[in-house]
Amino acid sequence: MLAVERLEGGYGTGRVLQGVTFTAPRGAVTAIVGRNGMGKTTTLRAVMGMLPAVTGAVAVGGRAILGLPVHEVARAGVAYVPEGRQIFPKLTVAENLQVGQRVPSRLWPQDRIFALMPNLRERLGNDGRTLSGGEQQMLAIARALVTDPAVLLLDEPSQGLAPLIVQQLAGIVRRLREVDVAVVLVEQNLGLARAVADQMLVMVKGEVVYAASAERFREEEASVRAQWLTP
Amino acid sequence: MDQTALFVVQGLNALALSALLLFIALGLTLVFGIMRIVNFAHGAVYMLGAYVGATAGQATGSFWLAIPAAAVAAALLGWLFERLAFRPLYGREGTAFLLVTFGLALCLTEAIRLTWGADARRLEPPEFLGGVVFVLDEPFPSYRLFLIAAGIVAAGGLWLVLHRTRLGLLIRAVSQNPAMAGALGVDVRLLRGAVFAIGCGLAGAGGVLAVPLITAYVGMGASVVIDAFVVVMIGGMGSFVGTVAGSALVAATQTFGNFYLPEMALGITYALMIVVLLLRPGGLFGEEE
Amino acid sequence: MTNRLSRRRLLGATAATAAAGLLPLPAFHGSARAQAGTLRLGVPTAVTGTWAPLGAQVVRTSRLFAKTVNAEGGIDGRKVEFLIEDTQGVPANCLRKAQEMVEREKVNILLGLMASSEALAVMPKLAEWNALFISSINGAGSMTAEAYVPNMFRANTSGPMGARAIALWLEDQPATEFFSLSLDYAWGHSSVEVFEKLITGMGKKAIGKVFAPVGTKDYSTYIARVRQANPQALYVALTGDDGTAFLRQAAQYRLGEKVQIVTELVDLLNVKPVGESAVGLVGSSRYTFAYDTPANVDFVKRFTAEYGEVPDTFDGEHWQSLQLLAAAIRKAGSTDTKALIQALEGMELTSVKGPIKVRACDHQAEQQGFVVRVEKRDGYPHPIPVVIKTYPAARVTPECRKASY
Amino acid sequence: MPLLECTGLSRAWGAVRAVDGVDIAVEAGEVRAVIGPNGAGKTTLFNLITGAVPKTAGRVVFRGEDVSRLPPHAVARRGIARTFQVTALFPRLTALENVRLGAQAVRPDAMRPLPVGAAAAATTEAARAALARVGLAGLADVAAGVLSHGDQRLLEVAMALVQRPALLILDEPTQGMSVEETQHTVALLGRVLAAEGTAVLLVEHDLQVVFALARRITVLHRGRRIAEGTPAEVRADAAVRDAYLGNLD
Amino acid sequence: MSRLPWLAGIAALAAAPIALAGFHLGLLTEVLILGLFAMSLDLQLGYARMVSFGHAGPYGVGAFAAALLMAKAGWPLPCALAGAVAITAVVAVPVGWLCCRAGGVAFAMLTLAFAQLAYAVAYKWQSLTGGSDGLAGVPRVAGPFGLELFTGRVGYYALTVALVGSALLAARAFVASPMGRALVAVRENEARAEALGFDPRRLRLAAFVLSNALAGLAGALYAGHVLFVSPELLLWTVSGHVLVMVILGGTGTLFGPFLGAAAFLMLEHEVSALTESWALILGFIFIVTVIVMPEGMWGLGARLLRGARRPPAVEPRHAAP
Repeated sequence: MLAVERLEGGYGTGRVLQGVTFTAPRGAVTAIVGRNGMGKTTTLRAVMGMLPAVTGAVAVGGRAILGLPVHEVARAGVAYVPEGRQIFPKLTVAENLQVGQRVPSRLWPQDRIFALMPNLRERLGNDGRTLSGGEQQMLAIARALVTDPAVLLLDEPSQGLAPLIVQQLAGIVRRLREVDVAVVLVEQNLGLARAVADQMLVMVKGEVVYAASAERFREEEASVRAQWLTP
Repeated sequence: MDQTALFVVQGLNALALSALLLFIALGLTLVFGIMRIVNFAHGAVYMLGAYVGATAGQATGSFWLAIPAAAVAAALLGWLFERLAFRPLYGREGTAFLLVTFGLALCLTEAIRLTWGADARRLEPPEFLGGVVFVLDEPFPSYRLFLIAAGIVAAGGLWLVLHRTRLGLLIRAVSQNPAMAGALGVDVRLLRGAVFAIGCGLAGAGGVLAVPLITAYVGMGASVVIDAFVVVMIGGMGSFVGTVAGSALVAATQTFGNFYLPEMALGITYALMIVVLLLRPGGLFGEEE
Repeated sequence: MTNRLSRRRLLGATAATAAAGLLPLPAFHGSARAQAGTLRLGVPTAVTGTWAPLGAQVVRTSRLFAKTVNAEGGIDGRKVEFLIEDTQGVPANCLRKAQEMVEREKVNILLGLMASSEALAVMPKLAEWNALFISSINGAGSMTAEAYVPNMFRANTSGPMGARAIALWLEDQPATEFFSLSLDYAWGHSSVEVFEKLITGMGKKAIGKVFAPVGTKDYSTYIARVRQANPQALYVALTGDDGTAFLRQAAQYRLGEKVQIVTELVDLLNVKPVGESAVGLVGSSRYTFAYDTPANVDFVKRFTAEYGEVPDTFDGEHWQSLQLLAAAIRKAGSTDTKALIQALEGMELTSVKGPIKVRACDHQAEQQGFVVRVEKRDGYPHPIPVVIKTYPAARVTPECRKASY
Repeated sequence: MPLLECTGLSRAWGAVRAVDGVDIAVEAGEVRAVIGPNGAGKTTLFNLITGAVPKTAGRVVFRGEDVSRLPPHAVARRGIARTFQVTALFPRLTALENVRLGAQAVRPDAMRPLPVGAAAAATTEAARAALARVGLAGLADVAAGVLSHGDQRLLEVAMALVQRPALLILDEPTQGMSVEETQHTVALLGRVLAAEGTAVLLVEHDLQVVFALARRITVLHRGRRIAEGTPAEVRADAAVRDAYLGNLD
Repeated sequence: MSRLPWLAGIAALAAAPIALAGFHLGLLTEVLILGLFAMSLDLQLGYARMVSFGHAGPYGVGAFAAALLMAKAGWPLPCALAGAVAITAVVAVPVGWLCCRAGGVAFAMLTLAFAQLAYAVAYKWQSLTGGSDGLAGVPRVAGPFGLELFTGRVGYYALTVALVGSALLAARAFVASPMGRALVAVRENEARAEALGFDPRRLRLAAFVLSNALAGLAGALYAGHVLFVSPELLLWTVSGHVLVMVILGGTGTLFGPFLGAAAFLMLEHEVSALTESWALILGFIFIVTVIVMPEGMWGLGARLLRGARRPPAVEPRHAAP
């Protein structure tokens, strides 16, 4: 479980985060939605330890991780699928998968990965840069999964993908719940978020202004959208 | 000496020279690829390897012990320096590293002179490498053949490390995207230290291998590091294949150039680099900046 | 000395934290208060850099000289103190250091300059400084020819003189076709020029030459060129680490089996790291500890007692220049520059290299020429040069103000 | 003759066709929006027009002159100013200096190696005026890098406006702005554009902004132009709904 | 800004010939010349991020040009200096045009290569340059206009102060000019500057040529100061040293390089007078300086003087919103 409390900070002197607080339970997908520039990506980067000066508290399964260097956050069980995928372009698919994998994966042995993302098996020997956008996104998720994370941070996975691929993606994200991982999904594509989330958070100007179960969100969606998601 | 024999012998000469260059240039390019640092102190580390190797060889009477002794000493120094002087500088501009490695080069050169004195040190290769083999009736030193072999082993070994080991995988990952590698649990700072140590170790090994040819002397590192820079630039910074090709090209240019155009000896390497960089600013195998 | 002390204080903070007694200060230099009457000699030389091994010889011989004469009560009752500073072999540095010694430290005698280019940079300034420079190392022929200045004396054997000695020796040898390999440096060029001229004058042939840049590490391509030219003998004018590298590599290519190698300069500095394979090498010698003169035997004894090894070329050459200076001071009864010049001109002396005579016309010290062969001798850990031929000064010294013959 | 006429603009990165044979024309004084889902090739299209990215194929004619092969600085000096999707400023220089550089760049003495007296004053004056127009007059001496995100976006607009361009290319001008900031920006742009008659090529995700400013809209999807027309026509277009509007919902 | 430091500086330089005798005045002259040399590099390094490994090139070309014009052509000193600057600038145009095609390390290596080629030419062209021995005994030709004034030590010092001062003012004017501002814009954000309408390559070439011309002036002054030139002036070690001076003093400040040059020369000269192992101390000082003085000596000095805290660090905004 990921617990984030009163996260404040940003880049340089700007404070993008104004006290972000939320928890993301295991075996569930927590979606953070909100318009551009509201601090969604910054929140993920702060959790990951990629922002220099951040105050507040972040805990994974009760262990405080804020202030740890990035690699130790990763080893504490947080996996990150960044915006733009950030595939290693000149490593093969197989090698991309091996970077984060220290020991053979317990929860995500290769067969299980390939069952989820069959395309990757065929492209194991290809360089990352030759993959299509959708394949790169799958690889980025697979690369995070093989680290056996307790928390999986997904940043805008649908960006630039065709609707069909986004649907596939939704299927994959839903199945991640099976392995007891806390998924945090940052999305602008409300359709995707709504389709996979168990919990919905809305961020506005560096704060979480709304948090509810997916069911409740569906009931209140019209007012939520009117209030926070449309200009 | 007939033309064929001359050509073959000169070809072998070029290969032996390129093997020596390779040891220094591989370390430089490896360090540049992952740290984006131009290391001015690389020549001094090469010299350290030569002195440590010569001393270890004389003390133990074994050439084969001299090589690892030199490589380990150089690698240790590199590791230490990365921790003490580079760590506070990560995130700063490249010029900071220029000054700090320049400072190291000064310190190291003088420390070597203080420790070993100004006189040259020698180290003899083992008996069976001390003789000659006949290539088309021309005597050719066995030791130079050994150098060629050593160059192949070093380049091949490094290639295997880079492409067949986990360490190599991480090195390649960090050189392509350090932030992402860190997010996947790779300790980037530790890896940088390791890479710097490996680069220095290679230079140290190169230093001791040069001793039977030129002895170990203060100043041996000064010009060789410029040649190695040229190799790395011609090949493309950070490119393994480019460095191998670059060292062969530079060695061939020097060997054949100094033969046919000895008056050009001072400038021919630079002329080669200018031509290559104007045609391909990123080097032969590098990516455009 | 207040100057010196105040600037030491200035640097105290940085220097002390960094060095804190770890680093040896050069002897005598800056040694607190000099007694009135102490004779201070300026030695701007290359302690570090390419020429460091030669600079080390200048430094140790200077120290030995000071120790020796001061133990005997000094020169004319004046203690000797050396002001040794590092020029790195760079002419601009040398000029600055020399100028500082003259103008700030009130030194009027300079010795031990390393590279010919350093000497040539300093020489035009000597008159303005009213200073005297006695060369002990610089071999460039031009110093006593085109670039001659009255305030410079050359105590050492010049490059052309070395070339002359080896050429004379070769006159009696069977080889008739020669190739030259030399350092691409003024000294190398003038040596080869003189050598080729002498050889062709003897009816022998110079069939080619090549100059290698200073700092060449791989001589294989030059060795291939020599093989290609296929001469009977190879004349080599390389020095320092370049000479060592060439001799080692030539031995590895067994070049000596087909070509007789003769060299302009035989130094222990090269012979030691080359080792056994240097045996048989013939060349001229500016100085070797093996000279059998009483002055040399005494010098070698003192030197060995002090440093545990025999003196090398520039130990002897530098010692000779210091002997010359001491004699001149005694003769002049003063250290005034004008008086010393007068005393030195035409002065005769028996030094470690035998009889020498400083001629007035171009200030070159006429001295014998030696040809040595490197041999293995008991009692030495390395091969040593043995004198095989000595030529009288008249045969090896060029005409006045001439760099050639 | 349109102010800007692009025909067959294409750019491929390897096998990926980021922009694929796009035609687009802008009339003088027209505000034209380009919309499309992420990755549709909108920013690449702008980069092709301004010369920042070399074209694989296609032609750009501006005021009757073929500018297809010109480098970005030459295109800019011919009267096309732009803002960037990701804020691009001179972060260590003051806001005023940022705008001054914009004003200076289009002057004949833009790269004069000697100080200029009167011209410098004129440049500063123009810069101050431009800052005032976007409401940043009070922040003139603050380093651009420490301005708030919204102010940085406005500063970019000021840098472009001060150049008095014939065509202004705005790449997501309200990206990341708060509601108030967005409203402010839209009002400001509407005012300024009306006053100056500058033609605009606008990329924006916020469709309300698009509909507020643009009379005509071009829709890109996967590098191709799939629709073009008035807001109403575009809203009604089935292909557009599929590719973009529908997806958002 | 207060005029006081300026006046104090000018007064100190004017008083120097009275207070300092002989050698020290010469040393001060050398410091000023090296300061000019370092400042010229700062013009391209500090204001355009053009890291040159070959700045010895224009320095040596200027030195040889001045020496040859005086020694072989018999030009008067001021004319020889002007001629040397002109020659350096003319040489810099094609060289700069080629070097500025590349950026980053490739630019650095190209400048190195051209400087080394110049070294090779100076070394091999013995009849003109004296080869490895260099040209000694270069005269300071007074010329027909009664310029004997400058040939003495104090006169030459005065000439150096005047020329170095003018060069500094010219450099400051350049930095403040539209071109200088545009150059800074290119340094800060090249794509943005280009989109505004600035031509980065032309700007860089201009900075290169101006920087080289001033380096040529420094070289020419140096030749006139020591009256000796040799190919060593063109060697890569000189390029390395001047780079160190600029970084040590503080890049992008114009004044910093003077401090850096003074510190470098004094340290090397003075520490080497104290101990043979001066390089150990010097190297150690460099390492420590980089770590504790990120803005160089000038930056540290300015901060201490103002008693102000460091200005807030501004990082370029991250790509992610």
